[in-house]
Amino acid sequence: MTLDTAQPELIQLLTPEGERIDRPDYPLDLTPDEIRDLYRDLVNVRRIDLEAVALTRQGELGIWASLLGQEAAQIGSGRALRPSDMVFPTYREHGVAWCRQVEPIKLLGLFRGVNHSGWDPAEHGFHLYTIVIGSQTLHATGYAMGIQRDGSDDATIAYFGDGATSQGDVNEAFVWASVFNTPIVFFCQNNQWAISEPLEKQSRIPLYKRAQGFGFPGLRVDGNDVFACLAVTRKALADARSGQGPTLIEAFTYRMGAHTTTDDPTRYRLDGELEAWKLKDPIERVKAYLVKNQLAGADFFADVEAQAKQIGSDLRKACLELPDPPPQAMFEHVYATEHSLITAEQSAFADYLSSFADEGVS
Amino acid sequence: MTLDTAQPELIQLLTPEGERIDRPDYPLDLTPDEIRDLYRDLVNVRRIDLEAVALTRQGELGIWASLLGQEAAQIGSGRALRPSDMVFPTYREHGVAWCRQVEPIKLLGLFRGVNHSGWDPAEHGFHLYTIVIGSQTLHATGYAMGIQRDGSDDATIAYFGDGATSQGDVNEAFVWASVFNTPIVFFCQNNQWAISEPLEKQSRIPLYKRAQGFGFPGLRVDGNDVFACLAVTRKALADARSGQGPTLIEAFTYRMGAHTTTDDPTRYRLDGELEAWKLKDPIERVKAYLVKNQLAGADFFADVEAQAKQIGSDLRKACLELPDPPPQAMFEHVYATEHSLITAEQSAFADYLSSFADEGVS
Amino acid sequence: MTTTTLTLAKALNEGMRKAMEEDPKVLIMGEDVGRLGGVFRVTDGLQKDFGEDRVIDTPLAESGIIGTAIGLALRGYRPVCEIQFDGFVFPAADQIITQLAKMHMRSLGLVRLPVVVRIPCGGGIGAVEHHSESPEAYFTHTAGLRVVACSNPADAYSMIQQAIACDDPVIFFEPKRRYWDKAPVDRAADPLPFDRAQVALAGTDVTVLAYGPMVKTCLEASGATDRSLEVIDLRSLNPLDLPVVVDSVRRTGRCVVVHEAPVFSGYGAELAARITEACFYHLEAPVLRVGGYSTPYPPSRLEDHYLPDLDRVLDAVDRSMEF
Amino acid sequence: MTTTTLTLAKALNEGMRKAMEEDPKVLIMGEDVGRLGGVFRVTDGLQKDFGEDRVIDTPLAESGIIGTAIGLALRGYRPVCEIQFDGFVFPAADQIITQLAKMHMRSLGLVRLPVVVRIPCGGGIGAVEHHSESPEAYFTHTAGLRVVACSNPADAYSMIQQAIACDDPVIFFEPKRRYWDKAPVDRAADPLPFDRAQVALAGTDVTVLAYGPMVKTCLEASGATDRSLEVIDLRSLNPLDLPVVVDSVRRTGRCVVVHEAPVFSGYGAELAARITEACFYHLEAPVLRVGGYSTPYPPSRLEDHYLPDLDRVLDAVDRSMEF
Ligand SMILES: Cc1ncc(C[n+]2csc(CCOP(=O)(O)OP(=O)(O)O)c2C)c(N)n1
Ligand SMILES: Cc1ncc(C[n+]2csc(CCOP(=O)(O)OP(=O)(O)O)c2C)c(N)n1
Ligand SMILES: [Mg+2]
Ligand SMILES: [Mg+2]
Repeated sequence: MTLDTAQPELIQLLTPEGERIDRPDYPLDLTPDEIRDLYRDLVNVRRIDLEAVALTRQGELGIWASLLGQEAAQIGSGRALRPSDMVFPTYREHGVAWCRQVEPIKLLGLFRGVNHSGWDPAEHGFHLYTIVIGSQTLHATGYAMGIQRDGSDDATIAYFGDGATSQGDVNEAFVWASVFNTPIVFFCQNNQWAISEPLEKQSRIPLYKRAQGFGFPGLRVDGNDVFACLAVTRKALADARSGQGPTLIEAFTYRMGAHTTTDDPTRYRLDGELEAWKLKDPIERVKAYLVKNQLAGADFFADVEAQAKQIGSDLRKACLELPDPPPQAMFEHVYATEHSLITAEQSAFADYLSSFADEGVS
Repeated sequence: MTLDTAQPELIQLLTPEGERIDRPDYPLDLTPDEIRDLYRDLVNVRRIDLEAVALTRQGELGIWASLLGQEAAQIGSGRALRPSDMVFPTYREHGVAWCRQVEPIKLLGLFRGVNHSGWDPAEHGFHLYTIVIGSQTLHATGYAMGIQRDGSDDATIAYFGDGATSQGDVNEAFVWASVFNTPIVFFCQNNQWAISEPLEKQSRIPLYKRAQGFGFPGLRVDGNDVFACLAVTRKALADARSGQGPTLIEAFTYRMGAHTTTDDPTRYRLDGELEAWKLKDPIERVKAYLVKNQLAGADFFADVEAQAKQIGSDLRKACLELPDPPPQAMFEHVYATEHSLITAEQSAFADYLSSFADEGVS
Repeated sequence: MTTTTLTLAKALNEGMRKAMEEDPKVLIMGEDVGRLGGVFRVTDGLQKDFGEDRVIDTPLAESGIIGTAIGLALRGYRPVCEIQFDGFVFPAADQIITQLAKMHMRSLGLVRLPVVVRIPCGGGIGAVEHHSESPEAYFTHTAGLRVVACSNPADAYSMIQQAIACDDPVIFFEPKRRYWDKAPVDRAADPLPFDRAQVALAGTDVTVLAYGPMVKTCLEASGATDRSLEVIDLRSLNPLDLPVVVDSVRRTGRCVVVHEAPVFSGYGAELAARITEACFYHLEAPVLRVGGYSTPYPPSRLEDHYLPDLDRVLDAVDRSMEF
Repeated sequence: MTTTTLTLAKALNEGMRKAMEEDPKVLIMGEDVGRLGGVFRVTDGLQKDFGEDRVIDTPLAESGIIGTAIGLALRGYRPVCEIQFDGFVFPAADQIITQLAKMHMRSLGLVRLPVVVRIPCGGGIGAVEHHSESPEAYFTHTAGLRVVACSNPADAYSMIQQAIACDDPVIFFEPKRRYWDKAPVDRAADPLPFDRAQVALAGTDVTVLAYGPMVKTCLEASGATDRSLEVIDLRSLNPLDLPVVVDSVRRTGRCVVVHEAPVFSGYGAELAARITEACFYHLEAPVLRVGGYSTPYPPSRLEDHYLPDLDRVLDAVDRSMEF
């Protein structure tokens, strides 16, 4: 893969150097406050991520899938949504979760092993993390079919990775979305790697072109450019709401960390690649823009840092306090309605546990 | 769907009226003998098909998937192959089977219920019929990966229908074929219907365009034009052999009969559609060409008819003589190697059967 | 008059129609379910009356059917999916096993997935490969799913409605070779709860357990022997109505389990294991299983040998009595 | 010296290496099996030594992996597919169940599919959802597949070679939490046939049946009780080596079956049913099953409660003795 993102098809509104580019087809008028807020978001989610990585190193989490490098793709797209929209994430969309007001601690349960998910999807318009690659794209498409039947102008957005594009389910979601013209945005974060496999193992052409084969628009956006991600996703969502059907957005970005905390990328990729991408850091360019345009000074940046630090330490504290579920929780929520087998097993388990208590007493 | 096949993208070398069209990009030089042979093929496979339909009506077959209307797509593509190529058919490729010298009677076993397949795939370069929609496309792709590893210039061709393009497996096959640049031709017979569902339920754009999304060429050929199907498939196979990877061919044709003999198309489609397609009959246009160009006269056509009739009656006779397999055949070929459970069940079954014999004696 | 004679297929059709009338969130989806009314005509006429938005002809992809049904359920709908034939449920296995079954627990109970997966099942209709499978054991082993099988028109009518009303995902098996069997259906009858077994025939010598297509076979077997068979129609496979079964086996002391699926590692194994544990001192013979052989489903000309029939059921009854 | 101490993962690695050296048709394929050597490093170094044509990093799609492996086998290759984690085998369920398992019979024996599907299985490593499943029952019920599970380095080394050499498709379960367990492996030893069970520990009171990860647990349990346990490592689940099992149960009169998968409709049910039929008059107690509960695999902080451990095995042994 080329490390040069200066590709003609790449939609960019903010260069790595912090220069604003005008794209009449993707107009974006942000107030200074809005830009500062985006910057804050980016810094905050990076901080949450760093803290989670640290917690994993210290054994407090079993594993963590880091979003490092993908902050702009997630904040840009996440901030394009409205509250009643529905997000279908993978396991790496901590930045989108932030935009959907999911408290950071709620993301940690899964990775700590205290639950399989920690938030109410309906409350946040943010569905559960999905680990089986690609399966959520069909859920998102079905949900969008429901929106159509409700006569609502909500939209859904489905996140997935470059690797996921090879799964049958993702392609079936493209078929469905196209045939039923559903209000959905397929947001593919092409972070160049699926664990150890580079993009070439999944596709020989740029991923955004996949959409052409299914008859709906696909486009590639600079995934490290929060302005571009915001503008492009807004446009795609607006199209979805107005009955123009699906769009595939390929956010061209880079997984700056390991696949997860258990992965060792030195086995399969060169340091140089990471160094090159560091020059395109999604946060630095917003900072450069703010500074160049005198929209923020040292005070602001110090304040952002302080807030992020606070969020990090709050998260750490909350994580350490996360209780293990009681053993009986295994039997809860297997079914929504009474199920005699579960009832029987649960009571046998209770008896079994209390047989140890008896031992203790006798 | 439009019934007008006069579409700019449609590759046609022979009009429904029997006019030869020149396409320098798809050169085709056939001797009169070769053309007459193609005509013979078309008539023969239609006859085989008609006989099988009749046998089904009479209860000799349980079901039959008719190729009526798709003769040109199958003969044209089938005759483009060389013996060492490998074909992966669906359940409807009786015409391709004919080209691969599979004796017609061998196709009937499956439909009569005496076996699940009746021929040796290696001997004919013609794999088993596959009923689970789309699954054979991955087998074909894997086989093509094997060809690459052998350093051979053989190629594979995978047949599937318009409906099949919605299956995850077919799209995964496109991914694999593209990434590994395998020597394969994807031959989609778009007969406009997947049982009762018209093409619009599977795709909102022409199917040949699907290939674009995966980065390899796709094209649409007049599937009722045996010349065009032959020329286009030859070209795609040549590309495959010379390392240029996969091609998707959409043969635009029409299922003139019911989906299978148990289907009732009057429930879901209009007579007018069939009537319109009858004007594009794949056999009539070759006949018109032969006549117009004085390449064949009454004798030839009478001879063709007679041969077809003979093939039909031979097939009928062979079908009536097809023996039921002995009950013990159930246990054969479950495994290639000794398997104690099968051995045990088989001998218990023998005992069970002989317990009735005892009854008879006593 | 609330009682009419209906085929099993028509009873399902009427049950779905009633559910659709009562709840606008109920949707039908699958291949050919709309204009054609399904290859078995079970959804006949529903699209005409409820429109294309509620009776959806889907693209040809089973994973897509179940995956989008999950999404529709997340939006508050109650999709009833038709898998055209038993053998075509496997492309949807991942969505059923890793998503449909687990989502409720994954969400800590916040998400409900009232999705019904209708599967015409079993053999005996002379069909080609993949059209005669009995895949119930794959689903009974999958925690989070309810698995039921109807065996007669009256149950078909009530159970499909109960399945649709249920807030858990339900795998709903329909015995395809019994689609055309007729029986009276009383629309006003109070149905048995969904998860209860039914003693289809009382008896004293041997308890015979069956479900779906084999219930009829076992009832016929009972008519062809002097032994007194107690035939239980399990109806619900997961959960299993153990009390009804145990009560019977403790009385008879003998049990034969009958299903079409291969015996090895099949659902009958669970029945045998569980019953033996619950009735150990009451059993005069081991629980015997009659089922398909451990081979792929054979070509249809052999299916009469493969499928349990009256003779094989009675043979097992004899072996049980003589054990 | 032909004996070295190896981890189970390394033993598999060496077994595959040997198979690849001996037969140029042997291929490795899967996600991340090449440069990375697999997420568990089981294929470490093989791509380096055998090249990208023989050790293939595939696109991320399990149906594609098995489907193309079938095609490669049709062309004369012997693909060894890695499914990255147990929970990700389900997207490939259709290719495994309807194609891989049935093709030999479909072809009347003309086509052989020597494909090995390696599945790291089971829990106990503190993983997130879908990474701790025990899906063996789905495959033991599928006629046409051989299903085996190794439990120790020596078996891992020989069984993977036997699986690759076998002309039938083999589902090969690897107990992921035992990957790092070490034991001596004698490369020159004559291995037990592939489909044979092994008495891992002789005993007289209770026969304990296990496979894969639970063998070690059962051996440990035996060390923690005064009862004399006969622990049998089944190794092959389909076919089952019934004679070895029956011989043991007839001697002990008691049997406990242990696996990680949910008990309901699990593989243990088949063992219980079959053993009861074969040993009815020898059994002093019903065959008891210890396994996962009938719930989705819980979050990892609860897995110690979910998984059978020494205590639960011994509890079942006690219940059996006291029955
Ligand atoms: C069906 C399935 N197969 C395999 C895996 C194991 N796995 C987890 S993440 C991953 C790579 C995903 O790559 P990509 O889609 O690019 O997303 P990224 O992790 O880069 O964000 C794999 C193979 C899985 N989770 N699900
Ligand atoms: C996986 C799967 N799902 C459903 C079916 C049932 N079925 C058989 S043929 C068919 C329609 C196929 O349409 P198409 O691919 O266009 O091929 P055609 O029959 O028109 O040649 C369906 C749905 C099947 N065989 N396999
Ligand atoms: Mg990626
Ligand atoms: Mg078609």
